[in-house]
Amino acid sequence: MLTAGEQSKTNTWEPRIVAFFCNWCTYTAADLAGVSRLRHAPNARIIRVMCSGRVDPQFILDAFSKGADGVLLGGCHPGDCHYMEGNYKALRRMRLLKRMLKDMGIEEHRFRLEWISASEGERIKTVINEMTEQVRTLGPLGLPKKFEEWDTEMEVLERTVNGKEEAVHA
Amino acid sequence: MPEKPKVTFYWCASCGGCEESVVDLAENILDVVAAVDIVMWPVAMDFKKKDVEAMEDKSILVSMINGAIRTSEQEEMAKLMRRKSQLVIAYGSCAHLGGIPGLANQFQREEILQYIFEESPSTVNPQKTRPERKVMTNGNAVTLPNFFNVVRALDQVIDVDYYLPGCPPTPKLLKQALDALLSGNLPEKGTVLAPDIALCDECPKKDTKPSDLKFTEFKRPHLVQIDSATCLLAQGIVCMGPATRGGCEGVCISGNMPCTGCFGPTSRVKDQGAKILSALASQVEAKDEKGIDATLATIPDPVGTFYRYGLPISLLRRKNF
Amino acid sequence: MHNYEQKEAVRIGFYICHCGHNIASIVDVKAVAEYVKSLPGVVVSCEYKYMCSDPGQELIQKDIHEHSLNRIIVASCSPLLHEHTFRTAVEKGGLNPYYFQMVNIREDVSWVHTDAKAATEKSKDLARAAVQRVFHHKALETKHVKIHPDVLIVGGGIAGIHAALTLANSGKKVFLVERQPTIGGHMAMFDKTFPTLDCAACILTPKMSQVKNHPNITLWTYSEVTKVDGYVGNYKITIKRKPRYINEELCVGCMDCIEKCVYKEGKTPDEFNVGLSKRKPVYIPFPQATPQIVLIDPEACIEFKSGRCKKTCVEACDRKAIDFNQKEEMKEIEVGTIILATGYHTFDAKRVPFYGYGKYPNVYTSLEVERLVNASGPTGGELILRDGRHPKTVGIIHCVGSRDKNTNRWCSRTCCMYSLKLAHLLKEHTEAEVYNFYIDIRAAGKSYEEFYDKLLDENVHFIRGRVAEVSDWAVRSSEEGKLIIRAEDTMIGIVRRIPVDMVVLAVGMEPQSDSQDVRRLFNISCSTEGFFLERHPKLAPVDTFTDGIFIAGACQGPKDIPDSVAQAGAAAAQALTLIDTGEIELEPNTAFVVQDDCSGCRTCLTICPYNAISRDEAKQKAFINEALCKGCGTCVAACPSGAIKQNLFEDEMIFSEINGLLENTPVVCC
Amino acid sequence: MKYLSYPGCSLRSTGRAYEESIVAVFKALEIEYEELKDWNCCGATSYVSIDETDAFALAARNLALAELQVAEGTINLIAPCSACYLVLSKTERYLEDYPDVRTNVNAKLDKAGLHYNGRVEVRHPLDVLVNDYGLEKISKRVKYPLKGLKVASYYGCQVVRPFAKFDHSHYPVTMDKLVQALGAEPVDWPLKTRCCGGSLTGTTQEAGLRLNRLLLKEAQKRGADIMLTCCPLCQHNLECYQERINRIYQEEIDIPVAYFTQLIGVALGLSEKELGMQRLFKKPSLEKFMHPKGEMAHA
Repeated sequence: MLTAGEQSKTNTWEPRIVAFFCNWCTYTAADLAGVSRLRHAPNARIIRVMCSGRVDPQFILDAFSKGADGVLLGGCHPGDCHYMEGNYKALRRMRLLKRMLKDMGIEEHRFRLEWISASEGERIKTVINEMTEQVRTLGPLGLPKKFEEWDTEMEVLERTVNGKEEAVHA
Repeated sequence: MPEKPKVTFYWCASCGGCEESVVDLAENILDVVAAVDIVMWPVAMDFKKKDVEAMEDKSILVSMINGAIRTSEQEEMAKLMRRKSQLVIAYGSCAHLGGIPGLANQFQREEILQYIFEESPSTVNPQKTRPERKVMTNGNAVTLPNFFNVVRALDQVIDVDYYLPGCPPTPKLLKQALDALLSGNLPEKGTVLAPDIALCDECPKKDTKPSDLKFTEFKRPHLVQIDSATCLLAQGIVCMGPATRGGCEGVCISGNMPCTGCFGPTSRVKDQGAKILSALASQVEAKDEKGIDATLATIPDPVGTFYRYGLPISLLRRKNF
Repeated sequence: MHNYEQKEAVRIGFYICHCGHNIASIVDVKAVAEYVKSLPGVVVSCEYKYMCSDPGQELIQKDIHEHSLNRIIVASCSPLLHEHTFRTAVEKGGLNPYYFQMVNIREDVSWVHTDAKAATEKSKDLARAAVQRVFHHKALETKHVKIHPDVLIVGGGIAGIHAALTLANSGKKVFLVERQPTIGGHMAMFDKTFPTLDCAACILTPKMSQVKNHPNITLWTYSEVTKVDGYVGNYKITIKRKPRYINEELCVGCMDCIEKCVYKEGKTPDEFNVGLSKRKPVYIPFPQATPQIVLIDPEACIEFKSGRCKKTCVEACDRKAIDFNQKEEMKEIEVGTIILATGYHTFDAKRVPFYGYGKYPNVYTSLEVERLVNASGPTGGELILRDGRHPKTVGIIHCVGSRDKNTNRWCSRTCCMYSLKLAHLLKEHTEAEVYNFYIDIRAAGKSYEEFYDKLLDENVHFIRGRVAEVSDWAVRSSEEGKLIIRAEDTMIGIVRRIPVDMVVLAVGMEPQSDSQDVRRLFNISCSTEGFFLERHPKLAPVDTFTDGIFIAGACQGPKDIPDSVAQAGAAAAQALTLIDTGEIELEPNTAFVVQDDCSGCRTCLTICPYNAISRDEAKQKAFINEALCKGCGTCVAACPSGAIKQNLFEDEMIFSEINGLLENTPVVCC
Repeated sequence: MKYLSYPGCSLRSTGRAYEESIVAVFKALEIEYEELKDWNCCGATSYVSIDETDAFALAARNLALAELQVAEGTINLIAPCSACYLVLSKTERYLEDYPDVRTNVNAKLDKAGLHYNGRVEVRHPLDVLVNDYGLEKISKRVKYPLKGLKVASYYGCQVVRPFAKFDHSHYPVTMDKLVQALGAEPVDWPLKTRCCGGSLTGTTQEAGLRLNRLLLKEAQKRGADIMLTCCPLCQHNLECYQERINRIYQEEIDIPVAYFTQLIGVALGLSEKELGMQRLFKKPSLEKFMHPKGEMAHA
């Protein structure tokens, strides 16, 4: 059987989404989705944190750099944070991060912040399905592969640019 | 008389400031010259590539390479120096983090060439002439190196033993580094040769920062009258000090300018920009999306602000096209 | 406590659970176990039918000894369900419980995916993430906090009363806070109770006076909780005591002031009689109100409105209990546990306009009828309609604001039974013909079905069908002057028009209108419809997700009196368990500053919601008070130089989880 | 906001007074709109029972044309006839909710070089006037408040069922509030949304008239001076068969039935001709209720 990464090599690419869910609302909602057997796309992998406020923007960038095609962050609705204000901190950070991601050429739909309360199992299904489809439309982000290419630019350039220019001057 | 240890200084994509910083050792440079044998220093001495090629591998004690890598020549030379040296030090922000040249990672190679040779305000080039990579003069072929699409820090090209941070490194840190090298009293490989604590620790304005700081607006240093006695963040000016390694002794801050992050992050941080983003955004006063956006809109260029020196070594490394 | 050196080689035991067929029918557990075996650091990797069973736990303990394991991973259900179970098992096996990590492949995988191959791959990814994560796990000490033995109960309806008495009788100090001027709640308003037809007042008022007189109960009525600080075992509560303008110490409830009020007749709708009668500005909600103390309504009192009243009430009171200058008072108390019994709200019948409530005077809600048939009600128990008539025919419409997609989807559980009860009482009071319009009769309770049978014998009519409308549209002369109930009789398949004199709307039960505010105040959750959310629908029905806070009665969902009382007892028992244990274990997931790394930039100081971070002025560095830290980790995410760490959620742990999830081919970690 | 209008067949035949009064009132209130170019029959309620996909395609052609006519943004398409309103609303909703319906319909539209992207929102003029334009503004523009006029508002079934887009599905009040804004007095009656007989008056007339009669009789019994409708078929049914009903059932029904837009026009002081009043069989005599605003102040 193939791992997700190997699948991408065999051309049956499936979006890979890393989801950071807060323990109290969104992770509980995912549990509820499970208990209610709300079937959804198998493309998201959840990392549980205590609060959306724990999510360091580094985690999101790191996930992209390690090969995630999308990153989902789920927290309690504004005003409902188990830790009073953690989700507001997440919101502030993610508003700026979203802008920065845009400047860095990461498409908008690859990163999503969602407020999902413990009772919204249905929302888990909707959001994961929606995001999987959006990311599927965008195609792979594939940063690890790009890093490899960037690091071997010299060889590539020597082959292509030089070859072409020499052809022109010949 | 035993042979003196061989040392080289080499420059890649850089401004020359790092070379200046060596001279800034002032009278101490005489001790250095007395203690070592400089076998390559393009900015100051007439050695050629073939001289280095002729040396035995690992015959150089240490090569101090400054500048980022953005051309094939730089990559080639870096690899050559690596082969010939026992130790390589990434010297200055560009070699350490990618530096100012690394900001080019927000653009494509062709965009840059087009701007430089056709569009920049100081260019008059109606024929849109571009330099040729290979020209024959007097029967000799003169070639230009390849210009990369991606700017890289030194350790993304070759193995690096130590990092001397700063734009440029301070004479004090250089002196400490040289002393350590010559005495053989070396830290663990991969160490950044500066304190592993953020700049605020040694900031002269440290005591004036309030403990309940909230941002409603960020100000740009050239647009406000800066109070020289007070923490710049307290005045609403984006200062990278909290997310930047100390060791510079706050020279910019003392000059009333905010830290722009040239020493890079501490060892515990993977991405300096993401960290300062997180710290600053966390302290925004507004709670609603609109208010938050309004405050954050006063940082007009997050990438250029938070990754002024570190874009190539950031987690995303460059803009994705 | 914080062990930075990882000298010992990491030896991981990985166990994947079949959970019967729950997991194994979708996830190829063998393949996952086989795959994990190949990962670095893994010494044991196996599958088992039920990991949470005793043999499953013993398997882990045996392997810890035989293979010198120092990290344990179980891939099974949600950590919210069994993390504690496995940590305990690991600890019994001689290992620090925090070397354990759980992988959720049931709620997050097998129960929500249908593609076996994709589910298996996802399970492998999640397992690999855990394997990489546990390399960074550290031995931690479990924190214990002492439980303050006093209890706060919010809400003085039957649930709050029962919980208060249960706890007080077992020797615990209880603070009972009620928003209304009296305890008793909805039950005090009811006439008789189903199915036994006990008089509600007769069984409730003795309990109310027990509350008042119990030495262990501090009763604060006309009061509201305004602030909740602290955490399980150590809550600090601020309570606002609204001014009654009556000195409670002096008032004996003689009610002379009411009689002597300048108003000869009441002008303000009487809350206790749901507006069916009027009360004076100085009043007592009902004769058996507890405490037996009057109060003044400043909205209605002339003295408050103009300052020019003759104040005959003051003259009438020989104990000088009336105090127009009384101010609102704030009380601060410390308790260890809290029981919320804030009750429910009846559905607003005006939201179903085609039933004519508020338009036709003879359309009543069930709660109004409770008062109307009550001997101490506005008419002394005589059934006089708003237009002065006595009804000869009555229609009772079930499920108003229940089982209806347009209003509330849930069944309110009590309406069928109280409608039967009201049908009986109406018949008893008026000998009217009574029609019940129902969807289903839900008489699931001890002696409930028998009560339904009794009503059938009493010749009450039952028409199965949802009522389309109540109108005054008379088509035949026999319908003139009547309210016409139009409904499909689904038993015979025709639309019927039944003219009646009185319509009773069996309104459903809703969350209190401020339930969202209350839940925020106490930091608990609500389920979709707005009732308070229990920790587990079956196994923890009175617990909440916030330790030390329990829920009882209809605030958790529609309930009748016996169920509310049972739940109140359960909540009291849960509180007692905590109090008698004396302390509770807390997750050691607090954050701490590595002071050598801290630059003293103060970023963290500004953002901690609990003021747990302070500045060590001597060292000029931040310091986290572990007792105040709740472990949200927002300071860790904000620390710009990475000088703060959170136990159980260190950066390295999360980075390695990310790496593990996304890594194509396993590499050696660390 | 600018609107597109879809008159539909009725407004060009039996319901001309409806269109004329809409045009006059919109003009007087300065509500901008333009007619949908090249519109076709909505298919009414009958086509859908023959071939659902074809029926949707027929209606959807109008939606696609609207998108062609207005380049971007949400398009508010006004459909005054209840049947048109329902059919277009249903089409809009089904195309939104069911991807397979959307695919099939677009495949058919494709043959005509059309495509529907989901930008149209179908609106009823009653909704537009009350909820977009606003009652307060209408009140301000009223020149002749209709004091003392008792009005039975009749909504019929299709504007609020099954899609209760702007009012309660069983107990709508929009038109009643409008009537109040015009200075008149709404008659509260429970038959606001009961069937008028629909097309039964043309097919099984006995059944149609029976339903019709209930409405007329009750409105009259409750003292209404006039019935208002918002649908051309309802208006036709209620107005045209009163004599026949009186003959068959020995009733004494005599009540004018007008379009709600006509009553707005009267209150705004528009001419009878502009409002198509002459097209009504039973011309309501409203003069005695029309009190110029100044007079009211003195009264």
